[in-house]
Amino acid sequence: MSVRNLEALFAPASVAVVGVPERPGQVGNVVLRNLQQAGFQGPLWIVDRHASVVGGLQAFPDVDSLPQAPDLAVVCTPAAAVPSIIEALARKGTRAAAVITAGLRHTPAEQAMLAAARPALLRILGPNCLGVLVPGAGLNASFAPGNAQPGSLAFVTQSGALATAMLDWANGHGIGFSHFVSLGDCADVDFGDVLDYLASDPGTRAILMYMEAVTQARKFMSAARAAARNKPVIVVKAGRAPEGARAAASHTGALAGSDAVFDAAVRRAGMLRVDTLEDLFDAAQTLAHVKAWRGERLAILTNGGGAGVLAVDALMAGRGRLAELGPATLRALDECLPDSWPRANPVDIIGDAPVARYADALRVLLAAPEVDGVLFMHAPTAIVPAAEIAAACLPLVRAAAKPVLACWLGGQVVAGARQAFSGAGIATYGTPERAVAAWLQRASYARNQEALLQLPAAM
Amino acid sequence: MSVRNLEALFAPASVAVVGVPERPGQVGNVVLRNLQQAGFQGPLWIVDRHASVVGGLQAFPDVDSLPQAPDLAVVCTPAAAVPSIIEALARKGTRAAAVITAGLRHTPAEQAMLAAARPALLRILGPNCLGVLVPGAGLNASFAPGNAQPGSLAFVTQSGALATAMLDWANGHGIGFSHFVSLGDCADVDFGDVLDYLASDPGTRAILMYMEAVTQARKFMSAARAAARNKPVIVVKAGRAPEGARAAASHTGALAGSDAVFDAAVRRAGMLRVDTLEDLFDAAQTLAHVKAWRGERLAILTNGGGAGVLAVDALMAGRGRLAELGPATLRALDECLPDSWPRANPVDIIGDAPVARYADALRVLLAAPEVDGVLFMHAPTAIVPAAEIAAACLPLVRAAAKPVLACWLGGQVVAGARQAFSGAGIATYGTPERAVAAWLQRASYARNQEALLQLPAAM
Amino acid sequence: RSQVEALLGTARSELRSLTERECKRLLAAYDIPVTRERLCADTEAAVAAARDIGYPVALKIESPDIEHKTDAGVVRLGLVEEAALRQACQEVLQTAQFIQPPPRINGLLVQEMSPSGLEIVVGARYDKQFGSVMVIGLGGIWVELLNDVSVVLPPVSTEDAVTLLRNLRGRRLLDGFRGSPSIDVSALGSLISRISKFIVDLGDNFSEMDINPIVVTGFNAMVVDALIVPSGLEATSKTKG
Amino acid sequence: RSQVEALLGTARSELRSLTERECKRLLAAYDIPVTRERLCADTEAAVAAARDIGYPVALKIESPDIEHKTDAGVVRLGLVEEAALRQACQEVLQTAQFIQPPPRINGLLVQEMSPSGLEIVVGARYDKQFGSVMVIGLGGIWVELLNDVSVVLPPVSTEDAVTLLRNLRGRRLLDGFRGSPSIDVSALGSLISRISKFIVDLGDNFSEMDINPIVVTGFNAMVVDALIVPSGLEATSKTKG
Ligand SMILES: CC(C)(COP(=O)(O)OP(=O)(O)OC[C@H]1O[C@@H](n2cnc3c(N)ncnc32)[C@H](O)[C@@H]1OP(=O)(O)O)[C@@H](O)C(=O)NCCC(=O)NCCS
Ligand SMILES: CC(C)(COP(=O)(O)OP(=O)(O)OC[C@H]1O[C@@H](n2cnc3c(N)ncnc32)[C@H](O)[C@@H]1OP(=O)(O)O)[C@@H](O)C(=O)NCCC(=O)NCCS
Ligand SMILES: [Ca+2]
Ligand SMILES: [Ca+2]
Repeated sequence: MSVRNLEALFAPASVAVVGVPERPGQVGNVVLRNLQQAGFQGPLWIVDRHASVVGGLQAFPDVDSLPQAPDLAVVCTPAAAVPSIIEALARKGTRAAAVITAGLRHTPAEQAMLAAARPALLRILGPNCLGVLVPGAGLNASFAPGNAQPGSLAFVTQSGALATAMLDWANGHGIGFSHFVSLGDCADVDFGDVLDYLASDPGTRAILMYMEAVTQARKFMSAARAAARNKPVIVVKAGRAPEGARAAASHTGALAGSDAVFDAAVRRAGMLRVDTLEDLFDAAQTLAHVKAWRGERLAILTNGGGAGVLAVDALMAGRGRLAELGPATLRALDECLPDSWPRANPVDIIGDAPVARYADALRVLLAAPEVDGVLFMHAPTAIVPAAEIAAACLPLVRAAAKPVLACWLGGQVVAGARQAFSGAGIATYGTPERAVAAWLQRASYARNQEALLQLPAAM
Repeated sequence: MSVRNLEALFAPASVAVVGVPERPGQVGNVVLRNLQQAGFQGPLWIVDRHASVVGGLQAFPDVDSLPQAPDLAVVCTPAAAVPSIIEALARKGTRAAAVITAGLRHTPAEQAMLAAARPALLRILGPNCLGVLVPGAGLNASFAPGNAQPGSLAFVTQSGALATAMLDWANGHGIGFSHFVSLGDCADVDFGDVLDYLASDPGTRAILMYMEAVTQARKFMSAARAAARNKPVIVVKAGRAPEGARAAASHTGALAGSDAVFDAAVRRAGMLRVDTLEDLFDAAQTLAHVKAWRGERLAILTNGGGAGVLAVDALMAGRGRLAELGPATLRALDECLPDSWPRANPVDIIGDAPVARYADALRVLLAAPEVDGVLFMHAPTAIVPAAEIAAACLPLVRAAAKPVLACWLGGQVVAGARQAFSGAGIATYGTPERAVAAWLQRASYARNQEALLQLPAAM
Repeated sequence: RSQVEALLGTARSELRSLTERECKRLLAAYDIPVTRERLCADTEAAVAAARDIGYPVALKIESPDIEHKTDAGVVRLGLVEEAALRQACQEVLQTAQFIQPPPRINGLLVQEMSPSGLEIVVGARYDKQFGSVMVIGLGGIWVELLNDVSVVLPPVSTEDAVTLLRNLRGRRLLDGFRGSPSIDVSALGSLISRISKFIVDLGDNFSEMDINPIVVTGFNAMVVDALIVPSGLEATSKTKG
Repeated sequence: RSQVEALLGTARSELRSLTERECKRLLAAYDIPVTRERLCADTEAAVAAARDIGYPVALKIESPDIEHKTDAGVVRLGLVEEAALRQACQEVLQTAQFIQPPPRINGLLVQEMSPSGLEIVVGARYDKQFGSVMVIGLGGIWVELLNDVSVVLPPVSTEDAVTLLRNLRGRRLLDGFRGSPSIDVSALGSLISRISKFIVDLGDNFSEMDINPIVVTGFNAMVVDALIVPSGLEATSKTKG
């Protein structure tokens, strides 16, 4: 149905919660508290048939009694009451409702709800959803057990259960969101709509999605293509395995399309598909940080052969490409490395490397035309503090025309170096495998983007 | 050469450091400080040709002047001096030396060093190693930038660079070690020797190895078989990819054997091979925590369909087996689950599950004969605090005859539940994928162990 | 395009798939090389056709009602001379008589024998969600046992098609394996690109399409068999004979 | 065992691999079914042998100096009657004369033709680090193009061998594919287990062994060709003809 009235959902001027039990922990009560604690600035009303006072607010007995139409209503009543509430909201002039209530899917009540919403173009998020969070706007219209931090990633999910887990996990990892949207049953608002909206939102740097079943594939595809032209769109889609698809079917009530077709669609739309929720955030980091893509040939710089071997193993397992160093590059490296260096990629600068050796070798690789990108790895030694290495190399990495990924192996000892790099916008990983996985994702994203750009925009 | 004199390496009564510069940060200086800070109880001497005072100790000018033979000597002098120092140590009666010095491989000095050690059966760790840590004995005879925490895992590595990174990482994750051994060039002490020693060490619950090249394969195999009969032996071997093998070869100076042959050897010896260093510790957890193995058929209990689908995807991708629930089990689950449950494995107990529903469903699955193990998953909801669910289910899991793996999705909100489970010795993971990977590892380990037990012990 | 729609419309109204010959006629219009062949009313006409086409030939019954001709026993391959052809005509006509329910028979299809070579399969189906979906793979066990295919939304450029071929597990076959000559991969890519345009033009008029095999020998490629099922009808199986 | 060592010792001293026939004799001693065959001095003896073995037969030159017989052009398969056999004898003897340097020729090997069936390959090599290593796979492209093999240290039990077969990517071939009959997998497993014991008994006396193919049809399995390279010698290539 397009982005119509979605601004009421994502940037409401006023909010009402409908169905607010007094007992803390019940859904409507949690939603109210979340709204209050997140510091929503506009008018906030509550509606409940018991005219109780909750969270310092006096409940209105019904929607009709509200002093004004709320932009957004969060509906937390039992299923039977939902259609009439939506009808009253539509009549009042509300433009969006997040329906938390479960159990409406494929019921006459669902149809009645949609029928009541349609004439007024009232948009419905859910039912059966966690709600929506827009931390930058102080909006937490959800019953999540906590708030989100502001940030520039949008996360859109079909699974409410995973939504809560993701939010909690992201908070622990300091990851913030521009929008955090739980779609639930997708009775009205679906991936296509939200993609359309987020594509042109300047506060959203990348769009991450967790999908279980595709609804309205055409609309989704054209929204995805448009969004992917503007910013990275990364998707985890459950149901890779045939058995997984079956489980998704019984969960979402939708027959999952063939997984290979979905893969093809992702490629065609210039999105990136990854396998796990952790990959989703790694990918967001990689796609956002890394410089303009030049090609797949990766050079690996390491102070320990072991880490180099692990990186190469991972690169080969993913059918990636190791740069073959040319004679000029080898000669240049001979100048700055001890005689015992292996004269091949990975470039092992040897465990006793002083700061200058890191910088010199890095400079050579950044200048080498046969190298498209560099994986910079360091394992802690007692010889030189990691922070000094980071300080010496950071200016080079920043000034480089080609992408550099960093892998600071270890924990406390390299925390400062890691911080310095990621703070400067360099994609930084904890293990060789994760860094290589990110490079492979980047390569596959580049291929998909290329395919997208070849396509006429209208298709 | 067997375990002869290895107790002098791992449980020395006295230690000397040879080559101790005054300047902090230089290798011998760091080793001395590590020994002092770790609280080694026995006599500690230093030897240096400059009769300096370092760390409060007066240096002896040479080995001969030492008041007594140290059990263990840590040699940190330049390469040229190593053979004569070893000769002096051997003469004095020292039984083990950790030679940190690099650059000896394939040199006449290496041969001279070994020749000097042999008559006295002085064992040499390294050269080109980080040293050895036995935290339970207050021994940190290494130049690692920090100490290890005591624990029951032994970690043996060929790569010094990764050793430092692992140690740092493990410290950050609260993982402790019984022994932390950097083998370096394996001129004398190698994997076979250390396996022999650790196999019968009661303080070591599992042995983790990072290998780059196999040396003395026969000895290694018989040690591995013997060790794997006693406790889990888990190995990461770099060089899976042909290109990786090449990098390993140029790093270690040894031609890596064919990777598939190594795989076959691991299976034959009843060990477990994993792909990454992170997997190594996950596997150690899994193999240590999980109850007696019954078979591969996994039941998945989840309060969110999404997590269930992700788990099934991972299980199918790894060619694992999903338990097929029989009619009796389905009927028993019907009794305790809402009508809308999908009546299949994964058992989705639905997002609004109260505490009792978790416990009831878990009870049914633990009793089902067609289920060999259970993956218990929970994504946070606002309905019930995770801690209450953990409290209700923990007694069931503890009493269960079959293995249960837990996956508490999220971060802060489930930290207490996660803590309660892992504290009680239940294998606990942060994502469905990791939990399933652990189950698959467990299955493959069980197969390897079975193969081992079929073999006559002598083979 | 209009030809495509017309033919598929007719077939749909007759509740049948396109015959092999109809498919090839459509493909030929897209510059896609197909086997030379001629529909013949009787044995004499078949003999004459074989003389024009040149031995060896293949012989098939053409019937809108027989989708799996090899299974039905109405295909004879590698007929090297007239006598063999005459006998084959007799046999297939007789076999066809015993099929129940009695199929409509358009005649005898006499067909150029393709040389043996690398077999490529290009399939497509119309997905309710994503529209036309194209599948590219190597024939025989590669497709049937190993599911060694690339799936893509058409159209694809020649370059894309080459990449898709190179992504197959059996990709080494493209470069000649065990003495067989390597093939002209970019010519094959261009052929696949043309097929992809054909699939786009099919629009939503079809439910399944199966070009199996395309036989590739060195610099030549030729469609040997093809099947198109109009929309609204389901193919009884994905393979055909 | 002593027979094994003696034969390999002889071969090593002569700087050659075991001939196909020698390999099969050793295998037969382990209850491993091999093709019936007879070494013949001349064409007449070959004709007599073929009469005993029964047509069709295969004909090969036996020479300790020709490892790749098919490549050398001294193999003829599927000879259905005496005339064909006679002609084949002439041809291979003539071809052998042109090989440089002139190979020693033991005679003409007349051999039972195996029926066509599923081809299994069992190989082994003596690894300097881990000792005997055994490789089990499906013949043809499966081994050569897909590296679809299980690697294991011998010996293996029948049960293990079945598991290893079932782990192959082409495992569906074991259950009959496209109309070919399914095979007796546990009988095959037992055969492979016996081969594994043979490999163990080879000890460090060999460097490479290649049983390729074992042809399996329904309930029968038969070693059709085999090669063993004594230790100290390297096979010129891993496949042989
Ligand atoms: C929506 C839901 C949470 C309601 O459950 P509940 O809070 O136990 O239900 P209640 O019966 O207490 O109703 C909630 C409140 O709405 C009020 N209410 C009911 N009908 C009403 C109406 N027509 N107008 C106003 N208020 C109404 C009730 O009075 C009650 O408040 P009270 O406690 O002050 O009486 C529940 O039906 C549900 O769907 N749960 C699942 C939610 C979920 O998992 N969503 C997906 C997450 S991913
Ligand atoms: C061993 C190594 C660290 C020595 O480097 P260094 O400390 O810079 O070398 P120095 O020349 O300063 O020698 C160290 C000390 O040994 C002393 N020394 C040298 N020969 C000696 C001898 N025969 N007896 C006693 N002391 C001796 C020196 O006097 C010096 O102490 P000082 O500073 O008081 O003079 C270095 O050669 C090396 O191998 N580095 C790599 C280590 C490594 O990476 N190992 C693998 C890790 S995984
Ligand atoms: Ca209530
Ligand atoms: Ca010094």
